[in-house]
Amino acid sequence: MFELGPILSKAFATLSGWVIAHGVPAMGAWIINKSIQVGALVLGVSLVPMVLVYAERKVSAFMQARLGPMNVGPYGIFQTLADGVKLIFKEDVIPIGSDRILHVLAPMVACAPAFVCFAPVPFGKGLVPINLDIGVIFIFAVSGITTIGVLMAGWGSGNKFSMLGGIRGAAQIVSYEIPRVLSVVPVLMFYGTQSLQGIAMAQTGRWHGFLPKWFIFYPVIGQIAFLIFLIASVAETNRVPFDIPEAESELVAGFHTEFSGLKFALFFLAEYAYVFLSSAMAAALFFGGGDGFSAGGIIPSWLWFLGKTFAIVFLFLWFRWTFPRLRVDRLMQFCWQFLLPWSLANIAFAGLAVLLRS
Amino acid sequence: MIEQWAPIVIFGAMSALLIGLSLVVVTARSVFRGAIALAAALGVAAGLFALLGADFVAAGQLLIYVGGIMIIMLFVIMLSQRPLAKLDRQANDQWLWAALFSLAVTCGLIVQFRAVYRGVFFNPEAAPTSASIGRLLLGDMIVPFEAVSLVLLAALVGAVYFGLGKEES
Amino acid sequence: MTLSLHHFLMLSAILFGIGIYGVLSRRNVLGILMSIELMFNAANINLIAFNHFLYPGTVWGQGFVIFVITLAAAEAVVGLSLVLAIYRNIKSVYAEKLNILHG
Amino acid sequence: MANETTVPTVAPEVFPQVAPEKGMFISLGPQHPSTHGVLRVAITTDGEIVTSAQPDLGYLHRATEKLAEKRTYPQIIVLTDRLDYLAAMTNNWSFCLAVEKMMAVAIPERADYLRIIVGELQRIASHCVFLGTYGIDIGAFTPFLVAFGRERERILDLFEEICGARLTYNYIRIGGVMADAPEGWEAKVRKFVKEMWGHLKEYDTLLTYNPIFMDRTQNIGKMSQEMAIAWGITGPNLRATGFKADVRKDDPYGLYSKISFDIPVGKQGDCWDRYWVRIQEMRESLKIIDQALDQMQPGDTMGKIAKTFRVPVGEGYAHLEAPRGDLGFYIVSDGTPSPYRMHIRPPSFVNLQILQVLLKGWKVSDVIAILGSIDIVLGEVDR
Repeated sequence: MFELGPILSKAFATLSGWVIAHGVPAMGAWIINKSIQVGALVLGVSLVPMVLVYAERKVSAFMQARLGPMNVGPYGIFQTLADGVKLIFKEDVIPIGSDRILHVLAPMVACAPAFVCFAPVPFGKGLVPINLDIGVIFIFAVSGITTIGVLMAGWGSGNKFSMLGGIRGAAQIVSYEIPRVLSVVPVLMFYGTQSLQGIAMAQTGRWHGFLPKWFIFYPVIGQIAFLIFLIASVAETNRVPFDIPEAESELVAGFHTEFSGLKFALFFLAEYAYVFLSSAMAAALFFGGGDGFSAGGIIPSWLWFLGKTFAIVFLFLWFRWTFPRLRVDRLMQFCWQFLLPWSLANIAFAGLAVLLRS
Repeated sequence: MIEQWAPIVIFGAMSALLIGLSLVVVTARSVFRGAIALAAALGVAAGLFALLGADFVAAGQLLIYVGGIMIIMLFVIMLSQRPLAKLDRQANDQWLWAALFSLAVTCGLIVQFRAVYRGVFFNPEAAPTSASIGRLLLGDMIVPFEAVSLVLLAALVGAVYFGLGKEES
Repeated sequence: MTLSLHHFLMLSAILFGIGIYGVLSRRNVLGILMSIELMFNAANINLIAFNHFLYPGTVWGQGFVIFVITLAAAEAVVGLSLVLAIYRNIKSVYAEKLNILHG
Repeated sequence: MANETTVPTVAPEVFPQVAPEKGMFISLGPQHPSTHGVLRVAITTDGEIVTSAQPDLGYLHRATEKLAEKRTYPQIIVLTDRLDYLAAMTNNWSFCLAVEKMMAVAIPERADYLRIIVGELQRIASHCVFLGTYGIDIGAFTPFLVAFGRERERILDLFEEICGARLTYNYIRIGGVMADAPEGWEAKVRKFVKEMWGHLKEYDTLLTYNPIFMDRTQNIGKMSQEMAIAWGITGPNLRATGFKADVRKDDPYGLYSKISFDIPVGKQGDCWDRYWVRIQEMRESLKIIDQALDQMQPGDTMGKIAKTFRVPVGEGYAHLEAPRGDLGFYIVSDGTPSPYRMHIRPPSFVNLQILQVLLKGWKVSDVIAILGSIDIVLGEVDR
């Protein structure tokens, strides 16, 4: 009933009609429409990390027998806003020995892809910014650019330890990207398309009555694929138990130590945007995106999608406050000798299943 | 619905950016900056592929070139940079001859291309290509597809062999 | 003045020229490797342009580009590990230093 | 990192060995988040592997032993609080034991039981600190807040009730204890002990048997029995190697002989065993506190000693099982109200020496794990 998708598209149609009626060429109306949509997306993606930071502090507080931020606004909800404002006004320090241009560019290169990646994500019925036919590969390709931002940050801050942190971070992101991409392949094999909207739509319906036809409920392939994707995504976003690059007690300096003020906020924004992106992808690929239990029921599809995404985000937060940190070589060994073989085996199972099914 | 002048404007902007970035790659004082410019150039090239309707290849280029090769190249640059190497000049002494030679090659090519392929026009409707590329790779191009996997294997073994170096192996 | 094939070909010709200049004039072996990547890219632009303008329906050009990208990746990996091995022995990546083979 | 750096010319006499020909020189500390205080370890590494480690001490030296020569015996108790600032009770107790041994003073039974209860509570609090900081070294943040916030705070509240202080208690005096426990205090201790059993189970799931934690600590920093004994290691680090040695059993002081408890012993002497031994010791301390509370009868808490008492001429030494090992006090008295010489045998100072041998050959990230598992406190190292 509260489906936002159709309502919004009707609104945009009337808007462009009204604008064309006032003598603006069709191209102009199309540009206005698109710029509003892009503006809304960018605003949403920059607000989501604020919510996630607040959620992380609250969740970690309750796990550690304390209350978390309480006094900036009721239950501390404006705490992250206050942090953001504080970071903006902090002094912007550029170390002397560092390469100025790279130092300034690094946070932008690390943060911009996070926004672009949200283009093909299906927030609900009809709420897809752009229904790209190559949605999945597009997200992995664009999120690869952040690794270059990490390396620029490591090299741009001029000191030995952050360079070491930068190399470790990039090595980790690159090596965990492979199992992450391979773990999504079974989903593509089953549903034949790469557009996230198409995959989400294909997962509607029920299996003999009660079980929703989500990919995670496929007997063996679904669970393995989801687990590998989840683990690899945690490693991609450099979060515990894979947060070697910012390991305080070892290197004392991660790759973003020399960054202060707004630049550090951008790195922070990128990390949480990628956590949200990975959860949104997991929700769309494995939990049937906007499809609700009682399809077409009261709860609109975009609310279902956000609910599933935040459930998976809670997993990310939960990992952070209960797991210790893996050692670097064990981390690499885990990726190459455990995750990769299993994702390849999973593709083989999926191939077999597709063969038997058709 | 998109007017006729839109593609030419986008193409003009992208090609200017591409040429600018590649000049930076070739003349940058610090190799690291050159590498970052190359990564940006490859990104713009991916944009050009998308403009020409090759969406799968554009994503592939970003994934493999920018996400893979450039990262390894940056690793090697960081590992092999001596602390005070920032100051040495990057161009060797026969750069003038190189400039003349490459100018000659470019002008020859441009003259050649202008004469022959003048009149073919651009059609913007882009159909999704990943399905047809998949069929192509596993259909007609199956032999090169398998051969390339052998080449990749050889490259992997070679890289590991050289990477290990004498002492550690 | 609409966008047509020769615009793309001129662009790739310029890129190819810059690549050649880079290969011939860079002192650092890594710089040479990067210029080779530029030349690969110029070729890719040509392939995609031909495929789009002359054979709109098929995807042969794009298939070819995928092979070019894969081979460029293989070549870059081997080249880089060679550079690292050289750096480990003679502590320099400058092309003119690599003359230990001469008689 | 192939760029070689030479050792900066820093106090050459402190680093006698020649600069490392290959590899990097890392100075870990004194402002390093995981050296638990102001310890500096000069580490030379070849790539990721440590080739040599040289602890550099003295950043927290306060000349406690010289100060003691100018103060009367009761005034020295205040100094002993600041030695192992995480276990001030056992410091006071050890000093008082030495003086009482020289003066041959009889301690009322209730005071001795109070000393045992307070001593064991202090051991649990100190091990909680170890638990929290070691969790952070390995990367788990939650145990730190839970161990500090929930456990240690409760114990400090109990101490605050009985002696008014939370860190430097000055509670145990020569001849007995400062004051009797306020009524209701014993009930609170029993309640704490009962709840603590449940909390300790939580640590098993949170850290002890957590696969990543075990992977980071098992077979890391292995210490053989001969090596431990040769380097004079005492306390949980020694027991982790499988050698059963506890002052409370070997040379019983106070009323420990009346209390039955066993000594947890590890198998391999690696980081995990050192951690495991401390968790089991906490369980044993809970048993001891329960038994002491049951056996304790009301009575006076201060023995008969003159106001400005004289310690007979001569020397005396007494030691007890502090949370970090065998803490001893050696006193030489010349009959005057203040000692002629007082020397402290702190366990952390001795346990620290093995770092030179133990850290060799491990990775840099293991160095942090091994250093944390030895659990040293700089207050008693530098005195």
